[in-house]
Amino acid sequence: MLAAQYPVLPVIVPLLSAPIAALMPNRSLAWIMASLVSALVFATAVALTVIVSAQGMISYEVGGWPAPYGIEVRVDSFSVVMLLVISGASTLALISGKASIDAQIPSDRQPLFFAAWLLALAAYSGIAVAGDAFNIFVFMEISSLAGYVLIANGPDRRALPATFKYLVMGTIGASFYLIGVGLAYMMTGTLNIADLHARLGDVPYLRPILLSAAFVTIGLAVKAAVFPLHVWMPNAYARAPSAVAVFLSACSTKAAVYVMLRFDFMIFGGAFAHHDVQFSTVLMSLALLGMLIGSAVAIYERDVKRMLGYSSVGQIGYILLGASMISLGGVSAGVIHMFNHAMIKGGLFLAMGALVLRLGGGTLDDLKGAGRTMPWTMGAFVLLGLSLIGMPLTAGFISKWYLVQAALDLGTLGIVLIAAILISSLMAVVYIWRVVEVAYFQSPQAGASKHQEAPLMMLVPLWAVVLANVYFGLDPSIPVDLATNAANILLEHAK
Amino acid sequence: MIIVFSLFLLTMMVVVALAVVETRNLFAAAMLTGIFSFLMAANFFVLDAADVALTEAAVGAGVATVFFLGAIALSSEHEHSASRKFGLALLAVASTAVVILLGTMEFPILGDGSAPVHQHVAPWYLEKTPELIHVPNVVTAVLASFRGYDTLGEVFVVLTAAIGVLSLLGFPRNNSEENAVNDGLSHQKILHIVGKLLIPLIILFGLYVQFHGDFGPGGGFQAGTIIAAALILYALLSGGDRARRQMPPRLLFGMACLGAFIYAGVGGTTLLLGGNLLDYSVLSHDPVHGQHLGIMLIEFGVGLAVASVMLTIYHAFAGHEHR
Amino acid sequence: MEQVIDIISWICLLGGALVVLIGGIGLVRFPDLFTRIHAASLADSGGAILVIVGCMLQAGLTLAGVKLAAILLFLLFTSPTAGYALAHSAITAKDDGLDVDIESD
Amino acid sequence: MTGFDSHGMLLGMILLIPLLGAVLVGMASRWPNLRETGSVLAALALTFAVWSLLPGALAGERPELVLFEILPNVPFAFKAEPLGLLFAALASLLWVVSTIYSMGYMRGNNEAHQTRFFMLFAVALFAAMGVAFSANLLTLFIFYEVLTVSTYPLVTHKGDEASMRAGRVYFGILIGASIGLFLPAIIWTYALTGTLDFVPGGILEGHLAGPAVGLMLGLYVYGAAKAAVMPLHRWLPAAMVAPTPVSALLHAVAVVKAGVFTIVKIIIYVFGVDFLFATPSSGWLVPVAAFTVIMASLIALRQTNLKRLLAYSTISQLSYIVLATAILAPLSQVGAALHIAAHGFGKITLFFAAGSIYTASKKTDITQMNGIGLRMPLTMGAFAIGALSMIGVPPMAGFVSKWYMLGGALQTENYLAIGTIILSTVLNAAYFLPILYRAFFLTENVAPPREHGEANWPIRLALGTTALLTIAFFVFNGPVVDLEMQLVETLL
Repeated sequence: MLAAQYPVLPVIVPLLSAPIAALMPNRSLAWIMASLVSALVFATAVALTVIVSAQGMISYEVGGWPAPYGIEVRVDSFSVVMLLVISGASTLALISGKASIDAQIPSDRQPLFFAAWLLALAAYSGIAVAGDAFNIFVFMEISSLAGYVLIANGPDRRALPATFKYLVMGTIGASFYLIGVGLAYMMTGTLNIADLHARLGDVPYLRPILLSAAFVTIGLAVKAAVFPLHVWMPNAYARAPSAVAVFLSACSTKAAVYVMLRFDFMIFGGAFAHHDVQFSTVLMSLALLGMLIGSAVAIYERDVKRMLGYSSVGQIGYILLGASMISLGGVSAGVIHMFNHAMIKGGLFLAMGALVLRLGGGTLDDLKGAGRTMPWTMGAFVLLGLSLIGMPLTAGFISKWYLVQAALDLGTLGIVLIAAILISSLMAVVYIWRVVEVAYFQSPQAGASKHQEAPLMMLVPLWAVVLANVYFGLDPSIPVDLATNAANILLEHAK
Repeated sequence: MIIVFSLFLLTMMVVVALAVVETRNLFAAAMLTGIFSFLMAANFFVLDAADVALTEAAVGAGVATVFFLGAIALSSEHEHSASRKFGLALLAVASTAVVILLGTMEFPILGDGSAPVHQHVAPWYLEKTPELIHVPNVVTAVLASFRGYDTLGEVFVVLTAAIGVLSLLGFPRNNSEENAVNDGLSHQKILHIVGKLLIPLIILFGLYVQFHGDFGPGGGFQAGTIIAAALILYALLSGGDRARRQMPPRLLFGMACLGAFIYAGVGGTTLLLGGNLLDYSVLSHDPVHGQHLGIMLIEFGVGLAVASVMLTIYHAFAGHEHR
Repeated sequence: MEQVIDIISWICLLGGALVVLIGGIGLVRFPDLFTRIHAASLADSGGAILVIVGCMLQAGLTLAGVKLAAILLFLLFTSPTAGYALAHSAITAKDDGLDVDIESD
Repeated sequence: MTGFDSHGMLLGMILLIPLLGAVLVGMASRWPNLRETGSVLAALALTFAVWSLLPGALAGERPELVLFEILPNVPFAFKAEPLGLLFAALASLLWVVSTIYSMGYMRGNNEAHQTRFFMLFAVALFAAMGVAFSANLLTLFIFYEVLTVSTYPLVTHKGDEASMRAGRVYFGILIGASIGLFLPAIIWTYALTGTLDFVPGGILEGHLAGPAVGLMLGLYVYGAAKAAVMPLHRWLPAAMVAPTPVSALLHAVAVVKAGVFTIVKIIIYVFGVDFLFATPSSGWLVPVAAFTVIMASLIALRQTNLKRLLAYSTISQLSYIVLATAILAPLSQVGAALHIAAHGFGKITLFFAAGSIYTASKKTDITQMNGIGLRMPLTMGAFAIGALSMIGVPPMAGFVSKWYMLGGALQTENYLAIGTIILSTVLNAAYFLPILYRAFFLTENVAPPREHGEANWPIRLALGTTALLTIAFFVFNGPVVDLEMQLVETLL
C-alpha cells in the first residue's frame, strides 16, 4: 500500500515533522528528528529511483482528482535525479553539521532552525516531484522563505545584509515566474504541465506565450544565479552557517535550473518553432560568460567560501551550456553535471565547514598551514578540488567528458565551447591550487598551533562524499542512465 | 457603469503608488500602502472576486499596516537618504512595463466568455462541485479540495514566516507583574470602552467568516486575520505585557504549529486510510460527507494557524521594543 | 410611494456625496492639524451615514438592508472614536515634546 | 567481462605491489631502516614480477586484464605489449636502484619528510606501471594524471618559496597541457572512432584525413607535455629545485619516460605508422623534434649548474626519441624504444654522480669541480660512462639505439633526421667532455668545505650498478631488440 504513496512522502513527511521540530524542547532532539526525516526522504528517493528506472514515469493525483482539474505529482528520471541530490545533500549536511551548527547558532534558536531546514527540504522535494506549474510556485515560495531564514541564522552580522539581498532578488525572481505562469494560465486555462504543453499548440495569439516564456526563464534565471543575475549567491553562501551552505549550494540553484529546463523544454519547447533557437542562443551566451567570468572572479577572491560561490556560478554555466546545446548528448551532460556538481560542491563546503569550525575563519590567511594541522580535512578538500577541475578518476571528469563530447557534434561552434570549457577548467586549477599552496606551503599563523583535526562526525561524511566522488568517477552508470532518460523525456517533448 | 468605478479605483491606485514611492516619511508610506491595499480590495470586489477582496481587505489593509507600523516603531521614522540614483532600476522597470504592454495587445478581453480560462477547467469545477463536494461556494471547494495541495503549501508559507520572524527577533520576554510597562491606551477612557465593546463583535464576525466559508465568501485565511486583528486591538488597548500574559507568545507559536500540523495531519490521515494525499472522501463512509469534514477541518487548521502567526509576529515586534 | 422613497434616497445620496466633497476640500484648505481633523471626521461620519441611509432606502427591507444597517451601526461607533483618538494623541504628543507639526500647512 | 588468466592476475599483482609498498612505507614511518628495506623489497618484488613476464612476451604472449567499464566500450583495462613491457622493466629495475640511492642521499643530507618521499615514490611507480600497461587511451590518461599529481609534492619537497614557484610552473604546464590538449584529443578520437583501445596498426585510419591528422598529432604530442617538446619544456629545468633522487625519478625512471612512451605508443597504436607515413600533414613533427634537440643541446652548452645542464640534455635526448618515431620507419621505432632504455640507464648514472658530488662536497657548479676526479674516482668514472653513453660511443648503451635510429632514417632517406642526429652527437660531446677533462686533468681550484672521498656506500653501490647496466645493455641487447622487433613485425 505504502509503495503507491512514495511520490508524495518526500513532501508530506518533512511538512508533518517541521512543526513538531519547531516545538522541540532541546536542540539535540530537534537535530535527531531532522536527520531521521532527511534520511527517510533519501531512502524514499532511492526507492523511487528503482521504481522509475524500472517503470518509467509515475503519475500521482493529489486529493484523488483527475489530472488537469486536481494537482498532479509526476516523478520521472529527471525529478529522481533532483530528489537524490536534494535529500542526499540535506542528509549529509545534517549528519555532519551537528558540531558546526552548535558552534554557530545559539541553542534556543536551533529548534526553529531545524524546522526551517525541514520546510526547505520539503519544498525542494515538492518542486522536484511537482507536475503543476502553480504548485511549483508555492513550493518555490516556501523554499526561498525557509532559505532566507536559514541564511539569516549565519554566525556574524554580515549574514543579514546578504540575506536581504538574496530576499529582494529571490522575490523578484519568484514574482517573474508567477507572472509567466499567470500568462500561460490565461492563454490556456490550465496549470498542469503536461496539459499546458498539449494546449499551447493551438493558442491563436503567440505574443502572450512569448511573454510568458520570457518571464518564466528570466525569473528562474535569477533564482538559479545564472551569470548576470548571480550577485546575491556568493555572499549568501559565504555568510550562511556552514551546514546551510552545504545544503543550499548543492540544491537551491539546481532546483531553479531544473524547473527552467522542465518549462523551456517540456512546455514552451513544442509551442512555437524558433523557441529552442532563442533559448539556446540566450542561455549559451550567458553560460559561456558565466563560466569564464565566474571562474575568473573566483581566482581573485580571498574568502574561500565566496570563492566557492563564484565557482558555483561557473559550474551552473556548465549545466546550462549542456542544456543549451538542445541535443541528447548535451542535455544529458547537463543533467549529469547537476548530479556531480551537487556532490562536489556539497563536499567542498563540508570541508570548509570543518576548517571554519577549527580555524575560526574561511579566508586564505586563516587556512595557512591547515595542511599540517588538519591533514584529513585538507586531503578531502584537495581531492574534491581535483574533481572540480575534472581530473580523471573523479566524477567531475565524467561530466567534462560528456560535455566535451556533446560539444564536438556542433562543429565549429563546438570548438569555441570546448575552448571555453577547458579555459574555465584551467582557471579552476588556479583557484583550487591557491588554496593548496596556502594550506601546505605556508606555516600556520602565530598562536594557531592549538588546532587539531575536525571531529569524527564531520570527517566520516566528508570522506564518504570523496569516496562517492571516486566511485561515480569510475562507474558512472547510475547517473548516466538517469540523465539520458531525462534528456530523452525533455527532448521528445520539445519536438 | 462598472467601468467608471474600476477606472476610478485604478487611477487612484496609480496615484497612491506614486505617492508611496515619492514620500520620504516612512509612517506616511505605511499608511499609503494600507490605502493601496484597500483600493485593491475594492477593485477585486468590482471584478466579482468576493473571497479575494475580503482577504485583501483583512490582510493588506488591516494586519499588514500594523506590522509595518510595528517595524517602523523599531527603526527610524524617516528613510535615511539612500543614494537616490536609480537610473538603471528605472530603465529595467520601464522596459519590463513596455514588454508587458506590448503583450497585452493580444490578451483576451476582460471577462469575455470565450476566453480560454473559462473554457477548460472552470466549467468542470462549476459542474462537478455540487455533485462531488456539495458546497455552494465553488471558490472554497477549489481552494480546499480540488487544489488543497496548494493551500497546504500556503499554510506552511505562513508558518515559515512566523519561524523566520521568531528566529530573528526571538520570543518576546514578559516583564513580571509589578514593573509591567503600562504602555496601553487604558488611560484613554473612550477608546477603552469602544474597544471593549467592539472586540467581541469582531471575533464573532471572524468566527462567522470561518465557518461560513462553505456558503459565502470566507474561509480560514480571512477569518484568521480578522480574529488576529481583534486580538491585536485588545493588545493595543490593554498594553503589550498584559496581553502577553493572557496569551503567552510560546503558546501562540505552539498554536500556529498546531494549525499547520492539523492541515498536514488531515493529509496524512487520508494517506493512512488508503486514499491519495488530501483525498477527503476516505475520511467518512460517504464521500461527500468526507469532503465536508475534510474542508471544515482544514479550514479550522488554516484559521488557527493564520491567527496565531499574525499574533506571534505582532508580539515579536511589539515585545521587542521594551527590551 | 416608490417615487417618494427614491427621491428621498437620492437626496440622501447626493447630500452624503456633497458632505464628503466638502470634507475633502476642507482637508486640503484648512491651515493646521486640528481643523483638518474636524474636516476629515466630518466627511467620515456625516457623509458616510448619509450615503448608507440612501443605500438602505434603495435596498428596502431585504437582507442587504439589514446588513447596511449593521454597517451603519458599526460606522457610528468607530469613525467618531477614530477622530477622537487622532486628536487626543496629537495633544498628548505635543505635551510629550514630540515634534508634531501642528501649525505648519 | 573481467578476463582473468594467469598472466592477467600477474598484471593485477604488478599494479598492486607499488601500492602495497606505499602503504608499507607509510606504516613503518617511525622505523627508518624497516621503512627503507620495505621499499627496496617492494621494488625487488615488482622487478621480479615484471621481468617474469618477459619470456612469455618474447614468445608473443599478450596477457590482458579487463576490470570494469567506465564509459561505453571504454573499459578500465590493462594489456602487456612489448613497448609497455620495456618501459615497465626499465622503471621497476631503476626503482630498486634509486631506492638504495635515496637511502644514502636522504641520510647523507638528512632531508626532512623522508616517509612522505618514499610513499610518493611508490605511488609514482604505481602510476608508471599503469601508464605502461594501459590497454586504452582513457586508462593511460587516468594514470598519466595520477603520475602528475603524485610527483607534484615530490618536486615541492623542500616546501620553501622557490620550490613552491617551481611546483606552480611544473603543475601548471603539465595539468594545463593534459586538460587543455590531451583530453580534447582523446575525446575527439572517441567521437570519431567510438573506441580508445590500442590496436597495432592504429584506429584512426579512414576516420580522419588531410590537415586534421596533423592537428590531432599536434594535440597528442603537446598534450603529453611530459615529453618536454619545446615550447612546453620549461617545467623540466624548473623541477631541478627538488633533491637529486627526485630528479632521477623525474628524468630517468618515470615522468619523462611516461611522456615519451605515450607519444611513441600513440603513434604506433592510435595513428599507425603506415597511416601517418602516408598523410603529408604529419610531416611537421620531424623538424619540430629536430629543432628541440639542437636548441636544447645549445642551451646545455652554456649551463654551469650541473643539474640544469643534465636537465637540458634530457630535453634534447627526449626529443631524440620523438624524432626517431617521427621518422616513421620500422627500424626507427625500435631505435626509439631502445633509446628509452639507453637514455634511462645513462641519465640516471649521471644524476647519481651529480648527487654523490653534492652529498660529498656540496658542489653544484661545474666550475668548482676541477680535479674532483682524483678525490672521487668511482663517481667520476661512472659519470664518464654515462656521458659516453649519451654521446653514443660504442661500448655504451647509447650507441645501440642511435644505430637503429640512423638505420631507420637511412631507410626512409630522411636526411634532416640524419643531419640532426650527427650534429647533436657532436654537441653532446661538446658539453660533456669538458666536464670530464676538468674533473681529471685540472688541479683543484675550489677547496671543498671538508676533506672528503667518495659518498657513503649506498650511493656508491647504486652508482656502480647503473654504470654496469649501461655497459651490460650494450652487450646483451639481443633479447631486448627481439622484443621490440615484435612491435613492428607487421610493418617489415
